Amino acid sequence: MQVSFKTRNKTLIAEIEGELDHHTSVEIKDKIDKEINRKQYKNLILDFTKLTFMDSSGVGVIIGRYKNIQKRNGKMLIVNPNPQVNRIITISGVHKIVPVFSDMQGALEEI
Amino acid sequence: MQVSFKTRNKTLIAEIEGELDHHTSVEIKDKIDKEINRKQYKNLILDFTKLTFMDSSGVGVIIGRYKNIQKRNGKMLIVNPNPQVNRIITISGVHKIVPVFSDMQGALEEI
Amino acid sequence: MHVNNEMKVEFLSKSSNESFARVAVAAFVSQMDPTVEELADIKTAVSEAVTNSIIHGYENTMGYVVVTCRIIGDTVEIIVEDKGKGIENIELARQPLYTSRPELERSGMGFTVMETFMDEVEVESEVNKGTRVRMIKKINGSR
Amino acid sequence: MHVNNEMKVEFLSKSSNESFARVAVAAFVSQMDPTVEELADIKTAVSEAVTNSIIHGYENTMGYVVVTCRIIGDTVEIIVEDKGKGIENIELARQPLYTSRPELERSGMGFTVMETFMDEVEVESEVNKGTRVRMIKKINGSR
Ligand SMILES: Nc1ncnc2c1ncn2[C@@H]1O[C@H](COP(=O)(O)OP(=O)(O)O)[C@@H](O)[C@H]1O
Ligand SMILES: Nc1ncnc2c1ncn2[C@@H]1O[C@H](COP(=O)(O)OP(=O)(O)O)[C@@H](O)[C@H]1O
Repeated sequence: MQVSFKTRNKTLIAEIEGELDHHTSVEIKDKIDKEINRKQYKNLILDFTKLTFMDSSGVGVIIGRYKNIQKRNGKMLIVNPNPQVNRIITISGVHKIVPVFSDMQGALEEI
Repeated sequence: MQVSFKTRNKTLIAEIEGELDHHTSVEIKDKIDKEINRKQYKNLILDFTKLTFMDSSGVGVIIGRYKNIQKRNGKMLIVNPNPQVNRIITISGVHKIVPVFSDMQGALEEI
Repeated sequence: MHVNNEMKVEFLSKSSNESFARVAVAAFVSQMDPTVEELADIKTAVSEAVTNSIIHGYENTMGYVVVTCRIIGDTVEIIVEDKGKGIENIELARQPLYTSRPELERSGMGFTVMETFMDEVEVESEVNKGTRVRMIKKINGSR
Repeated sequence: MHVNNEMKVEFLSKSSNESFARVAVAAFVSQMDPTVEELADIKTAVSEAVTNSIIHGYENTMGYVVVTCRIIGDTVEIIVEDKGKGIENIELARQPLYTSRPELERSGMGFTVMETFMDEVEVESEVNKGTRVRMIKKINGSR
């Protein structure tokens, strides 16, 4: 698992590579939270293009970050989840509060 | 596992894809032996380019085919094993009786 | 019913074994020629049950998680067991969004995911004895 | 010695489980960050020992093969056990090219491969009781 960051004005783009389960979630949360606090970003885009697997631990990670972003009156979006990840997002209702975009271009225009 | 065949005059080229262990060896032997008998090939080239794994069961398969080819006064060669497969071939001494070539061109020139 | 093949894997309740459990079950089930989606469903359900044993069953203590896998015709049966603290109210635990550990950012969606991805999910549990989750799925495969 | 992690996998003596055993051990050992070559060595040694239990230990009968894997510091210990027919003369069995089943085109190189790819190989066996192969390898990894 690996998290890498890009920025666009007040938006942090976090690209998560590999698998998001309970084991990796601890490090993922920590890295994203630190980065957001360090530069006081307002919005967060989770780029799931390279995410190969996610279980309900990922739902906790998304909702937790969503709460933080809400406090900043920011927006949060998900980009390009694979079919397995997308099903978890749909089953859990996450897509109703964190919109899902199939490509980064669309997400950046939304923010 | 999959075996596919090509021919060059009296030479049968058997390309083995996947893993060669005790489980898959039965089918691999059977397919190669049937093909050799069907068209009475003299020489055999084992193309290992797509072979991802081999254990000592593969040594048995190679030696067994070598004995059949010897009876026909033919030649047998191995082409392009990966490092793991090559170590099995070396440890077992197979390379001393069945020469190993890094590319098909060289093997075809030898035959 | 005739069991065509069977395996059992036992491992310490370390979170680094969650991915190991998924790979082991997937490698075993792959002999049934499942579709990519069926295999992803199974990996996800196994991940949920194994994670629950590790976080909720054993909390921060060490214990063994046992995953049994049986192929019976075109059906796979997967049992995930722990000898951890058990579940007091199984009906409540299975409700979507219910979690006893919100402070760990658990979503309470684990059982819901298992139920969605598998054909049958049975939960047996006894407080201070442990928990046993039995899941069944028919594999239609790509044939 | 402190065991950092441990798993045990038990499966039927079916030849289709040979690849499953390799994948399960590889998935577990991968948390040690082995090099590609170290992982290939381990998969090959496991394949040899498990195949022996299936072909020689249980011949054509059904039984269970048990593979135990322990991570102790930078060392991995792998034990492959069967309750099959056992080995009468272990010294003879370990000799390169010795096989009791030449009719199956066995090469007699199984033990030699295990010894080459692992740092230590110990064999215990009792006729009609079973066989236990214990292998140890230090993982230097890519770090
Ligand atoms: N193996 C287990 N041992 C003890 N309690 C469990 C176990 N599995 C589930 N539970 C209980 O059931 C609740 C709901 O589980 P689940 O739906 O997977 O959600 P989550 O894991 O996000 O809490 C858990 O919060 C826990 O209280
Ligand atoms: N688990 C086992 N149970 C019974 N006999 C065994 C076992 N493992 C090895 N042997 C005996 O040792 C011999 C040598 O084994 P090995 O070097 O792996 O070569 P091969 O498998 O090609 O015969 C076998 O032919 C068999 O007689």
